[in-house]
Amino acid sequence: MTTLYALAYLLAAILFILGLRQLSSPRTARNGNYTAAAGMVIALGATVPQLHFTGAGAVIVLVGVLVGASVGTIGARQVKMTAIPQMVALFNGAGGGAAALVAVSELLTFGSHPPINEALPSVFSIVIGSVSFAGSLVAFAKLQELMTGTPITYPGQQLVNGLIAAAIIGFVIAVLAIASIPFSFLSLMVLALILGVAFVLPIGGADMPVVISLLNAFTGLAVAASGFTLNNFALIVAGTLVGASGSLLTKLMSDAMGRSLRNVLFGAFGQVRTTAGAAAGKEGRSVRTSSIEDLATLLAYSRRVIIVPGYGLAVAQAQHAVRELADLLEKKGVEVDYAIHPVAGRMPGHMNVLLAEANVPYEQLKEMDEINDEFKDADVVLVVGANDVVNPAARTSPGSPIFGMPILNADEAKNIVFLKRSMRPGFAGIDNDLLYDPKTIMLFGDAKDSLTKLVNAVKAA
Amino acid sequence: MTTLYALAYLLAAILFILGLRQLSSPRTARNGNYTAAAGMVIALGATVPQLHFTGAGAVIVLVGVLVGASVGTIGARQVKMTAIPQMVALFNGAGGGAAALVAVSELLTFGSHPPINEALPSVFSIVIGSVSFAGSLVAFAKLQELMTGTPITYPGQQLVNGLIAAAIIGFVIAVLAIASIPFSFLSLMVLALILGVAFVLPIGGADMPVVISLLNAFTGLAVAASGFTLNNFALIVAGTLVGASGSLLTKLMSDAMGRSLRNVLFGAFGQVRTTAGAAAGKEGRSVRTSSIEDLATLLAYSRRVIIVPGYGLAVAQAQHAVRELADLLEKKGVEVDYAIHPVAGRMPGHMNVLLAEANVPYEQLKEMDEINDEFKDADVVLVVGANDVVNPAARTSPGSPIFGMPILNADEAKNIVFLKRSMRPGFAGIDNDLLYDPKTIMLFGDAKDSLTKLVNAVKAA
Amino acid sequence: MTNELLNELTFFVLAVFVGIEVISKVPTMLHTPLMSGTNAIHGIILVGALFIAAGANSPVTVILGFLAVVLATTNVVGGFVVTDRMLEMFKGRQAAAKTAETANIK
Amino acid sequence: MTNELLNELTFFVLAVFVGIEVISKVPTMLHTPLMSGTNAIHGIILVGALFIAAGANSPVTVILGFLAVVLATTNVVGGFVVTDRMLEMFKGRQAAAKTAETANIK
Ligand SMILES: NC(=O)c1ccc[n+]([C@@H]2O[C@H](COP(=O)([O-])OP(=O)(O)OC[C@H]3O[C@@H](n4cnc5c(N)ncnc54)[C@H](OP(=O)(O)O)[C@@H]3O)[C@@H](O)[C@H]2O)c1
Ligand SMILES: NC(=O)c1ccc[n+]([C@@H]2O[C@H](COP(=O)([O-])OP(=O)(O)OC[C@H]3O[C@@H](n4cnc5c(N)ncnc54)[C@H](OP(=O)(O)O)[C@@H]3O)[C@@H](O)[C@H]2O)c1
Repeated sequence: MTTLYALAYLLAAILFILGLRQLSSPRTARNGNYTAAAGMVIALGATVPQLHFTGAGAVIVLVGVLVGASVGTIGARQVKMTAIPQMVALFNGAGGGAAALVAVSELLTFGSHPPINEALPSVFSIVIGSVSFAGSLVAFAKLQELMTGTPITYPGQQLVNGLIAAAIIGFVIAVLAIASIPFSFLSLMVLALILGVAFVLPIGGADMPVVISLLNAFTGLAVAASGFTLNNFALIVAGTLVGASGSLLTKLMSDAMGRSLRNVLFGAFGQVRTTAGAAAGKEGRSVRTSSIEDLATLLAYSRRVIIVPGYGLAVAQAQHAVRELADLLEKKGVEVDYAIHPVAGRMPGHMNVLLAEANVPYEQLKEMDEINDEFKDADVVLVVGANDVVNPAARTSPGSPIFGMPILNADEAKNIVFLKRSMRPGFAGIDNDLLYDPKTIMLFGDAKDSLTKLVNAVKAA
Repeated sequence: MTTLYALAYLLAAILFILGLRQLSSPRTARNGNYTAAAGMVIALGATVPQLHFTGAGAVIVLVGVLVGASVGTIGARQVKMTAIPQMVALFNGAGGGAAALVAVSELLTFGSHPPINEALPSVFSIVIGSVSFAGSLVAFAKLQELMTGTPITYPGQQLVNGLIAAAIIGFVIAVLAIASIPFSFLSLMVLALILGVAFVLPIGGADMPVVISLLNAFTGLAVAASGFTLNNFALIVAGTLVGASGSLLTKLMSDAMGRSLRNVLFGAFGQVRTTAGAAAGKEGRSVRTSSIEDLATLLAYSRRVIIVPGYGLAVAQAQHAVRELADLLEKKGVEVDYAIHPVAGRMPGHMNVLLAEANVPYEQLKEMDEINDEFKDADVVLVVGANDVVNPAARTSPGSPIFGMPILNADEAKNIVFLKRSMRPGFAGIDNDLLYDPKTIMLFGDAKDSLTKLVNAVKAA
Repeated sequence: MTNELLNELTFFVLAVFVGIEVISKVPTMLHTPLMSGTNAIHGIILVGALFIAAGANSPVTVILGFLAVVLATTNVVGGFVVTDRMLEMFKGRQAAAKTAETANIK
Repeated sequence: MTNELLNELTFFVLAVFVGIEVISKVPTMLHTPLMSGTNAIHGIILVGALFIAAGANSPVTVILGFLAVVLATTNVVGGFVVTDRMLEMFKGRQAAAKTAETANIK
């Protein structure tokens, strides 16, 4: 019988690996998720017959699963596409919390002098799981705008964080070397929760996807550690897979943004953001605006229009409005394409998902490499709530934080139209000279409003 | 102590994996080989203290290691670069043979009714190891031209091979289910040796690299199986790594040649090679030749020359002569590049290795994708012992065996010069229309002779 | 070191390599779904939570067990469902493209 | 199925994935050195051959053991040396390129 369970866990691990492989390619990604889910069903199916229920145990398992499944399903189904990162953060935090609680329960059963090979992974799981839990909640709060998205820093912050970490190490030693008593490992948990909060507070809201990915890897490692405590193969392998792949993914994500992971996590310390200063310094320069009607005429009589969607489009939920405008223009014989920058928006693939949701046909979505040579032939580039991804400073100003990042060549088009609310810079906090370009027309206002007005004006044109 | 050995084996496995990773990238490949070798040293170092020597045992281990190490070192050091595939075949066969012998020894110690979980991997190892041993020897013989390189087929061959396979299955069942006696498993070994020979005979000499790669994967699996018998972690993981990566590599190799693995292994059955017919059909057409002096003038007064090396260059050992000619032309102000087709020669990377050996500077070697657009600007393309890799039929004749294979655009150059011995086709056995092109000049003769003559003529020009 | 621990260590090491290699060539577009998918996989902690909760026999373990099961189940179920929703969009895209093609043929 | 066999099976499965993933993006140019390098790695069968040969106590096992040790050692030593020779060429190439550069600077 145990052999059967072990084989089931092995099968589950194989399915997880195959699922991950499929998830790495667009064509098979959705199947990959099913494959992994099948692995999960098998692992759980092999677990249930191994359980010895107490009366209370049966009740809490039943109720717990029902509650968890409902919360998970409803949360996952209701969430808006733009809010997916914070939803993932919540789910990830839940996993981290569960890992910490499992480890606490295990330590309770071991008595005050557990063997080191059980106690060590347990305290690891408590610390890492709790950091992941608390950190994920802060990430959620930042993204959901329950709190400010700007980095929260204060003098002496690094010292405070250092002290928390030192206290954690002290308690770890206490549990392992002196006595594993509830006071010690509960203190450990509380301190780790505080550390989790302190870790994420100084990181800006826009960097949250990277942080969530890192915490995701943390949870994986905590789960693997629980596997060592429980001597459970499935937990070890699945947790390690997530820990390893999640770490690499975190690196790939910060690479895609043209930044180092170090800079993402600790950039707020000792570095003054230049947002305000840079924006102020250029106040003297003038920009060109235009009436909605003139813009509509320009668009309607163009041969070729390229739309560059960015973070502001997501915020304004303007994807359907932008599609309406594009459809209208196409009916008038204008050739319309969307140029998707790899890190447009606030999470990788953000724009692809949003535009797909708005049913924009696949062929109209062009990756950066594919379309960058075509901007020079475009009559109008319509930049909707994007900024950094078209900032020529990435090519021209070696001092700029985004220098070296490949950008969309919007500046090569005959006309550039920006739909944004103000002259404020984008995520990178640096001014964009393209806004002041003689070829550029600004249309201030919320992206969705502006687009709706444009649609009406084009209809009239 | 056993823990220490186990950790050493684990470390060895990690080093093997890291070594393989490094081997997959040109920059780190050589270090990768050292990394893997370090893993081997650690695994062997952890093995020696575990051995319990009998008197005879000590002697044969000492002598055996000395003999093997000498043979291996001398063989590996003396072999010419062109002969590397057959050398690898020999070493691979040695590994397969060793795996089979280890399995036979194990079966001898188990008595006539071994537990199935020991006997099954043993017989697997005997069969696969022996096939690999015998098959590698045949591959060696074919490549070393100890026997004909053309596929050896006869009527009823598939039936005979089927019968051998059936007999093997019969003996496997006998060993596992009836009695594990020396007669049975020695018969098994003999039959597997015969199967190995029969398997490789009908495969053409030019396909040997793929076959060797496949047999390499076989040996890996045989070693892994021995690991199951001996309950040795290092053997299981290292063998499996080779088995898995080798299988994929085999597929990648046949892909690079534009053929399916099935076609490589079983293509000779039921398929008539069209070599003779095709060559004969075009006899009426005329080709252009020229004097050495005229050719030398053409080359010396060109602005740009591209050299396309192929299998014939390897056979003629003309790499140094070709370099001499190129250096001479460069001194005269001609821009010279080498265009390397991925499957030029008879093993992947063949041309790179040969030209590197002749000290051709790195920047002059251009991969196909890099140089294909530049042929149209070349005054002369010098095709040295190559044929299929410049055959336009790959682009134009849907019926051709190489149709769809990407080729070098030599036909776009202003002049094309072929250095080969005759009008005979290349490896694919199909005629090359480019030989009859009005822009083409044929210089018949051994590549090295022709080049030496050209060098002298260019010096005089 | 026990034999068991050794084996577990080995599983860990091999899984690290598998995890890293499998991811090493994923396009940016898929970063978010991949993060979400792996997030669902570590919901396997539910297996551990079930062992704890099923055997709960004191008020403390009942509370711990209950919370662990709720959190872990949320992780698993929510993780897979939200990943599927994201990937549905991608599929929808290709389906949309197909519909568009069929429309063109008419 | 014994516990030991189960663990071995697991090692096998994980190693299959590692083996496949590690190779999946190797350039054509390196196919031959890679084949040769993996060929050297399966020379680990020498570990098995040593166990057999060291304990040899009959004419048959002496012969089998001796042959196995000779063959396996040839595989290991020859495999690594020939791979290194091949890769030396590649390195030589870059070194040659460097020398050429230095020469240009003069
Ligand atoms: N995709 C990822 O994975 C990822 C992850 C983290 C960070 N990032 C970073 O995010 C940036 C992405 O560039 P991006 O060009 O997409 O965005 P961006 O540079 O952040 O610019 C977005 C612009 O949208 C405007 N906006 C905001 N709300 C709006 C609304 N309701 N209506 C109209 N406009 C609105 C803002 O200007 P106003 O305030 O004037 O309206 C802002 O300038 C890059 O710097 C990238 O490195 C990306
Ligand atoms: N690289 C690999 O991994 C690999 C592996 C297996 C198969 N292949 C196959 O091998 C072919 C490679 O194409 P390729 O263009 O390099 O070679 P090829 O098409 O086989 O042509 C080689 C030519 O060299 C000539 N030749 C032979 N000995 C010569 C000598 N001593 N002096 C001068 N010329 C000589 C031959 O013509 P004469 O007889 O008239 O002299 C022959 O036409 C492809 O079809 C490929 O699929 C490649």
